[in-house]
Amino acid sequence: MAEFDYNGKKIETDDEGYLQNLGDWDKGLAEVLAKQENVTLTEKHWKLIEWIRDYFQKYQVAPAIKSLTKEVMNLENLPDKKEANKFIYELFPEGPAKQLAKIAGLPKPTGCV
Amino acid sequence: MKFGILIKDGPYMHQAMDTAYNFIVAAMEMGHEITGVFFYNDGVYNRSNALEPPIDERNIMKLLTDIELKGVRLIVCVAAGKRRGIVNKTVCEVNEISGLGQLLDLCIASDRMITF
Amino acid sequence: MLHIVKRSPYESSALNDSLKYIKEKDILLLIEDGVYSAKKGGKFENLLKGVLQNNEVFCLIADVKARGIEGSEIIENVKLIDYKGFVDKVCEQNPLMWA
Amino acid sequence: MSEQEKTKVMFVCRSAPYGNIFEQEAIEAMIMFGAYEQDISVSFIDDGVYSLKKGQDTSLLGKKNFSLTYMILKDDFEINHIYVEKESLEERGLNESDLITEVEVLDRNALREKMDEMKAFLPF
Repeated sequence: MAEFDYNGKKIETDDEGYLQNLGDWDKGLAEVLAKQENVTLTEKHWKLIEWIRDYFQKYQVAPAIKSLTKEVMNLENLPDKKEANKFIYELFPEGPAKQLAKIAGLPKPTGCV
Repeated sequence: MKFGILIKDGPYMHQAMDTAYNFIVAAMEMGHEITGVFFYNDGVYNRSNALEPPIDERNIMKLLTDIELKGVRLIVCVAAGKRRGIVNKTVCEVNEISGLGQLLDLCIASDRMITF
Repeated sequence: MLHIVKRSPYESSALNDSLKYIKEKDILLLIEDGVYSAKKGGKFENLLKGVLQNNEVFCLIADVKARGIEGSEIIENVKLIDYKGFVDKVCEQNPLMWA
Repeated sequence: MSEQEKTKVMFVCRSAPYGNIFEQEAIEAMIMFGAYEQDISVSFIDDGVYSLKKGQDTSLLGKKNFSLTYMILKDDFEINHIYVEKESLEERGLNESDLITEVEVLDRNALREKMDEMKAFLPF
């Protein structure tokens, strides 16, 4: 468990930096979480953050990597999965499960796969 | 034959673990192979290292350790275990804590999959 | 298919639910509280007799004995088996547990 | 992997949601299984059909609404078939239009034929 102050509020995360209370998330906090991951958020990051949050809200689970790849192919007009994966890892070098989910304020992937 | 076993109930609310144990022992005596026992749902409680029943009661921890020593893989689902507090610190020694993929692997590797 | 029923028919619909799926040559195996279905004079005697017309029915002897049911109290033609018999039945047919 | 080499596994869901954990942990298993490129099907019979009912709102329970996840099980998580038993729906005064997602409604006999093809069942 770790703690830090954000806008006068105590934010709790687990040892890996995932939010403990998903309700804490807002865009400003996403910037803070991104900084902890050494990721500088651009418009491209935000598109994926919004998409994954929307998906989680709608279906109650985080998307499969496959769905994320498909979405990226659509959003960025990329020809194939390989290009999409490259794109995702350029934005989130340590992987979407780790960094995108964390910054977007989703729970830590259960690690079953 | 190769049997895969799925245990979904805890050690006390239901008889499932007892039936499964007797089934496993009988199958092994008959020369069949147990590909693995996967603990899911409340089944993960069977592998808590904090169980301490009175000494004149059947001790599921001991019984399972006996079959483990005979080479049977006992696999605790990591997600179901975490939810219920059955994690590295609280699970019996030499246990495998692993993902649900292992359950599917048991389905693939076994001639028969049986749920208790 | 091997249909295994482990709940008492008096508290659960598992027996009835399994019988909706029973086909010729399938086996019905009663274990744990499921063995109460096979007691003579009980509410489910006729239902089980109907099943016995087309299917074999087995009862796990350990569960029958534990519950104070004598062999003579078990519906005719329902066969008692031990855990090794249980293992044999699972070898014969693909099991589905009706809990 | 060819279709013949794939292992056919069927989740047999007979529990209504929320009264116990079976539905929730069954879904978690389904989601994981999809990634392994086997032939996975899910069948809803008996009270299991309630899991698919439209309009579930768990906000007052304070729990997650897993019925929403069924909408993407096939497309996003590679579950090959979702079957619902027709008789169980009818007994409960439900029909296909009451369900949250598109499924294959089969009568008992047809579902039993599917079961005969399975290598393994996972009852929940």
